Amino acid sequence: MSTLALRDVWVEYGDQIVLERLNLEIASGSFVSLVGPSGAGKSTVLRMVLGQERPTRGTILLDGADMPGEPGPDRGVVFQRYSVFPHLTVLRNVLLGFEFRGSPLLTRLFGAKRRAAVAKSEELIEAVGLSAHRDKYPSALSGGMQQRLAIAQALAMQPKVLLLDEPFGALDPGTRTQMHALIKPLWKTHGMTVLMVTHDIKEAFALGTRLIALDKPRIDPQAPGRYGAVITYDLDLTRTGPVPVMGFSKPLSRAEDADMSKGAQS
Amino acid sequence: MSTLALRDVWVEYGDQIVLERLNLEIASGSFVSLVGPSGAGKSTVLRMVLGQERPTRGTILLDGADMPGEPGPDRGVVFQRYSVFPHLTVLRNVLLGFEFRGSPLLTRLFGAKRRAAVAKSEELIEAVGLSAHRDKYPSALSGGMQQRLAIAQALAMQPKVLLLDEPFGALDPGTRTQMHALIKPLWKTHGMTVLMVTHDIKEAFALGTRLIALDKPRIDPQAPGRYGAVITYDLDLTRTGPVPVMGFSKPLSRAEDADMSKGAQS
Amino acid sequence: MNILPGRGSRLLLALLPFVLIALIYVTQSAQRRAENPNDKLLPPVSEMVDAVKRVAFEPDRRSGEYVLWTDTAASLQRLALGLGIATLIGLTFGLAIGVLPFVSTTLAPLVGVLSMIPPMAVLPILFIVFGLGELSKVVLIIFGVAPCLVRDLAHAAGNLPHEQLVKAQTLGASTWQIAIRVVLPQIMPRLIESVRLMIGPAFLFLISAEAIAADVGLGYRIFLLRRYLAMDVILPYVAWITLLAFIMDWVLAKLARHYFSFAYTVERR
Amino acid sequence: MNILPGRGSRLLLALLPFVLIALIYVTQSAQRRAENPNDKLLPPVSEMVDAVKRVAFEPDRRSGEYVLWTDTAASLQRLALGLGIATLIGLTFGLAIGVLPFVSTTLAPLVGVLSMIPPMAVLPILFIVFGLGELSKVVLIIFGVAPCLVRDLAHAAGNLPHEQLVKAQTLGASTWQIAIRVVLPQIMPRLIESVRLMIGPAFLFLISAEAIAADVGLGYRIFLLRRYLAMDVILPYVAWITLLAFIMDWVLAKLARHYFSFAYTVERR
Amino acid sequence: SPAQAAKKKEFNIAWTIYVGWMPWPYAAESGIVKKWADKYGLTINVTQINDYVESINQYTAGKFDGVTVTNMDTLTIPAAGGVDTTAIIMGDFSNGNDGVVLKNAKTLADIKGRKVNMVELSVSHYLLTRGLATVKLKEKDIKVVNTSDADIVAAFKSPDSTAVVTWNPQLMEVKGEPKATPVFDSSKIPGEIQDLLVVNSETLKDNPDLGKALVGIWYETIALMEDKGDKGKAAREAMAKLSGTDLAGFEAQLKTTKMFYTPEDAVKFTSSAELSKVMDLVRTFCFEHNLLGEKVKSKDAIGIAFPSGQVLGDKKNVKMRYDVSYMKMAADKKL
Ligand SMILES: Nc1ncnc2c1ncn2[C@@H]1O[C@H](COP(=O)(O)OP(=O)(O)OP(=O)(O)O)[C@@H](O)[C@H]1O
Ligand SMILES: Nc1ncnc2c1ncn2[C@@H]1O[C@H](COP(=O)(O)OP(=O)(O)OP(=O)(O)O)[C@@H](O)[C@H]1O
Ligand SMILES: [Mg+2]
Ligand SMILES: [Mg+2]
Repeated sequence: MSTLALRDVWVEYGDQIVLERLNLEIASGSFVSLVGPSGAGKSTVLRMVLGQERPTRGTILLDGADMPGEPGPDRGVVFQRYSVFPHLTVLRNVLLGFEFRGSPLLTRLFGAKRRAAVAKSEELIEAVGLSAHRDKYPSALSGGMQQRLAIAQALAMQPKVLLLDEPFGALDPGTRTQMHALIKPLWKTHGMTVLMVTHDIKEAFALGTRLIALDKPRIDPQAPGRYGAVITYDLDLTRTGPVPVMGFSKPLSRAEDADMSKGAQS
Repeated sequence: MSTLALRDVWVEYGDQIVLERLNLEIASGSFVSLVGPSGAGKSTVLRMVLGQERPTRGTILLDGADMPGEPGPDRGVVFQRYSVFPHLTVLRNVLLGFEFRGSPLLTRLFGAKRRAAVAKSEELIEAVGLSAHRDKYPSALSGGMQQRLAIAQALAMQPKVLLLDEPFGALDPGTRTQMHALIKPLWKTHGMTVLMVTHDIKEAFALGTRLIALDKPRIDPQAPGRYGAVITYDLDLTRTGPVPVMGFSKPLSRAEDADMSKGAQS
Repeated sequence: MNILPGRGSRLLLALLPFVLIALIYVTQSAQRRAENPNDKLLPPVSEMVDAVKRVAFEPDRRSGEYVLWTDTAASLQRLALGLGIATLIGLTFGLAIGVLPFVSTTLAPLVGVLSMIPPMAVLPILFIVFGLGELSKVVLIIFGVAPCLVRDLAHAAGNLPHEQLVKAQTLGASTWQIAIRVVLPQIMPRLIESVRLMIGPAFLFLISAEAIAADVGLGYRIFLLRRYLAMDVILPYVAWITLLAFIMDWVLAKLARHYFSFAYTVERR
Repeated sequence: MNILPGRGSRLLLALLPFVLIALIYVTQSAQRRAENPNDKLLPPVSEMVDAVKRVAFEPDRRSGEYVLWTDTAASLQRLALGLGIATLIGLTFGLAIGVLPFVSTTLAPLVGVLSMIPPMAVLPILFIVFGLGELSKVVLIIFGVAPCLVRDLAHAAGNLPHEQLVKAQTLGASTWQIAIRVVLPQIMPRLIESVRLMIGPAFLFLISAEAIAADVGLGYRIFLLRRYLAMDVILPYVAWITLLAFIMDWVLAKLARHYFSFAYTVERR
Repeated sequence: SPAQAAKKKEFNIAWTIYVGWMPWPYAAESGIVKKWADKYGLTINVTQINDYVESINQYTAGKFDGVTVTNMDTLTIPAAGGVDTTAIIMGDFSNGNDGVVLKNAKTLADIKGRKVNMVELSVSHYLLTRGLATVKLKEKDIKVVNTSDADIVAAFKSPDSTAVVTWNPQLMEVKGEPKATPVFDSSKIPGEIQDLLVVNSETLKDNPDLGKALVGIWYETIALMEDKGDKGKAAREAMAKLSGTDLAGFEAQLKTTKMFYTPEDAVKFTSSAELSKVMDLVRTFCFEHNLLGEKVKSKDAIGIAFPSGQVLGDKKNVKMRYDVSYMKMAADKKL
């Protein structure tokens, strides 16, 4: 449904080059895990795909056309830092998306429509285990609870592309497993394209159909901002055969990387 | 150097009981890993030990005396949400602690004193891998970089008690290992008492000398706030013999729990 | 730093400066009276009480009205209208400027300039455009208060974390929806805060307007009585205005804390 | 919502409302002149230019002074003093009230009440206490502006995330150190923002003070000429005041963005 | 404070802009004040206050030793406020400087039912009631809207305003409006609105030199003002400038002001029996409008002393005095 392509994308902040010559083609319906050391530029990639930030150079295409410059309902997001609305209770945070869609002017639902939206919201809240905290404001939630709320909020809208920035980082293993169980069927049935940043390699392998690692291959000690991060690994996790492990697949050389992107363009 | 004791501590927010009858004795110099599901009250325990929050009932003792009601330089902290100062650059964030200590009035260091403080700060910044970002404001740092900055900041002061709330949650495995390597010798040489919340069981075992699990043993579906969390596991990780694994040790019954605390008090 | 005074000592502490001021007044007043038994500048409290009785509870000799109450009614009506409209303007324009870059480039400089024009100095023009009646008084309040509100709210709206707006867009929100469901409720506490800060200036403009042309109102009375330095009435009037303003301030503060409790979590420590 | 107008169209858009206002003025002025050739209310631009030439570039025949400049110098000096002292008061008291619960309980109610007293109504007392010289004018500005600043800054200081204060305490900070190293730098942007919002009111108080007792100053001149409805001088004076205020506003905005860039990351989107 | 009056050397006199008081700033500027002050070994500061009422209030509160003021306001503000006040200079009386102007009207009677913009409880108010009496109208027949003197010209521009009472220079501006008709002015009640220089009686008693110096200053200055030659023109031009107008405007205002250029004239007017009749009219108005104080039960509560020794009202509570002795010294060239 929605193929995402990054073509020769560079991101620079002042002197510092964050991302260098990024070429990436993400097929519709794939679940891409994005890993890499802290500060490599993972969140930056997500922000660009979201439309929140523009690359310094290069283009981003959605289904072959230029990416709309603004974030829209086709792309859902869970930010690294909890981004729920502080002025709304848990239920209303989830409900808000339904209200945006169902009532363009008033942004308020009534009667049957509202009941349906509330039911769906409550289902999701139940799924992320926040039923008991339905009427709390985010400030009264623990860190992990806020993260779960953000997940419920993003999932409620069933976007075509879902961008997750360490969505389960603040969750204990048990809750994390619940979340996996929640997100996987949703992804499968709705054919979403998911791009997830994670630091948990096991999680990256367990959920993803593809794993992409970002890293700085070169560092100039005199000018640490001189070189940016590139894609150092790009693994297809769907192929049959033994599950590939990090060490097994050899890193892409920069030349290969360039070739690959050429191939994709042609 | 600093024994910490929680005696029959309850925490309630309105109707909701968060922590129930918490009894805990933490020996000086121990490294306690605190685990538990999201929302169990781990951060709340930390906030209480910090002096930021007061228990609804019960007392907290430091070295047998009532805990000072205010946070002080004896207790360092890395909050769950990055709590660096947004108006200071990376270097100045770390330097600030030295300035607080070295210059009560102006809070500015000069000459040799300043050079020494800067040197120490830079050492720590180097250790958390932020040298290249010395002069950036926190808003220009990635999530994990902010977390590392907070760690450097807290470690700089070498507090007697160090409270860590998911300090490595936003870090990739590589950086995480570096952080472990940084914190472990510091803890050992300075005899700090460390209380660390983590969701990574491996980390909890690898670093801790003791593991405490918080959880709600009972849930009343009609009134989810009715029962609070208690200590469900309390493992000594220093004893010789095979490393204990979660499943192996049987959970403490509530009666035993009470007994244990009695024993500790006598 | 975290030493919180107890409940009882709290009240005492809060009253302390007022008691001090009252003491200074009483001694100064007594001293002036000792020098000139007819001194009007700082009348003793007893005379002020008499004066209040007269204006509040005895009908005026000439008009038969209870002066204080008719003045208060007239002034409060003007103030409510002026402040109300200014609030509406502040909210809508502040929101628009804060949310829409397009509106911001067009209107922000204008508002910046408008907020700097001293309204008193262009009164003649206001008179011609809005006449001499109630309208011009209300307009003066609006003119004095609204630009400040617009600027403050535009600033508040513009300062919301960008992530929130992006998030709302990903949830399918239109600009309009973001404005009313994301930005508006979050700047409401600031609006109330700003309006609270503007109560003082609003009264100031009201009084100035009433001093310029009026036949009833708190400001009218004060300036009329100033003609013969009747401080025994003026001071109670000033106190009364201050009390009214303080009550409005307090009510707004309570309202904000009640309806927008999410914004006051920091205070709960 | 994120459609940002380009550089060129930006300037055009910003100028648009001003051009409109100028147009309305010119047509209205011409119309009034057509009806009454002696109309003084809306003089044509040419007359205002003449007037400006007279007051700004021709020495006064008697005193040899250039009226506009001596007025401006006198007023700016008063304003700078008043606004400067008010800012200092706002900062120290705002900080103290925001950081120390003890000071807060003692002073916050007082400041709340003070900010509600309309200064104009107690002018006679102010003049008695502070004399009729420069001091009373400066005091009026302080009296009018400082309580607002104190309240706003106390609010800003009190609204800092509690975690930051705790964090500073764990780093060994005393209350004093927290105040100057953690709270102060973070409320500085808000201080500048507040002072910017207060430039308008400060000018207002200045003009009012000068209208009552002065023999030089922008406000003095305006009130002197108001009796004759000499709008050909008054309007350029008003425009000049507005320009001065606007420049101050602009300079403060730039200063804030330069020295406290950390507070303006949201704006950079 | 006034009650602490004792021998002192430095004195403060406040003045406000009005055609009859413009000699004061001119005297200060041209050194006449210093000359006379030096002669008596005094320092006299002449301070401008922009707001007329504020200047009287400040005098009443003790900030000034003397002030320029009308007879009516002397009675209602300092005298009613217990500050014993002596008028030592009778400068002029308004002879058309205060007036009633209507839009779309022919006579004062047309004012019936209109809203009248004026400074309430001022000499304008007094003038209006005196005028209303001549056309058999009562104050009830009109509605008074208190309007600040600085804004009255602008107010009259508004279609809402169809009647104003004011003084110069505003009066001239108001008369210049299209469709404006002056229907009554102070030339119809000559001598009732007097412009004085008053000083605190106790200060004066303790420091008679102050009175002498002030009178000396005054008559030297207005002699210049009257001068038909270049010196006089220059003086009048300076005064015009100081009051914010030009020579023509200033001279037009002078035309409607009956200046007492010589001390002889002033003494004669002040000593005449007419004055007590005038003051009776004035105090009656003041009493009826509560201007003598809310608790005052009769217009006799405050005593007004005249040069003849006659006292109007309470002899034990004389708070306003007309004193011609200093002007006489000037007339006799004894200064
Ligand atoms: N506004 C900015 N100004 C300057 N540099 C920035 C800015 N935002 C991000 N950076 C830099 O860009 C780099 C990448 O940041 P990004 O947030 O994408 O990292 P990340 O891969 O998400 O790291 P983490 O795992 O720690 O979240 C960092 O080095 C950071 O310093
Ligand atoms: N201010 C508050 N008002 C009401 N309830 C609160 C407040 N703060 C925390 N809580 C509740 O206390 C419980 C424990 O919160 P806490 O932050 O200690 O959890 P936690 O164990 O740290 O969870 P996580 O792993 O998600 O961070 C939560 O259920 C939360 O809803
Ligand atoms: Mg990131
Ligand atoms: Mg937590």
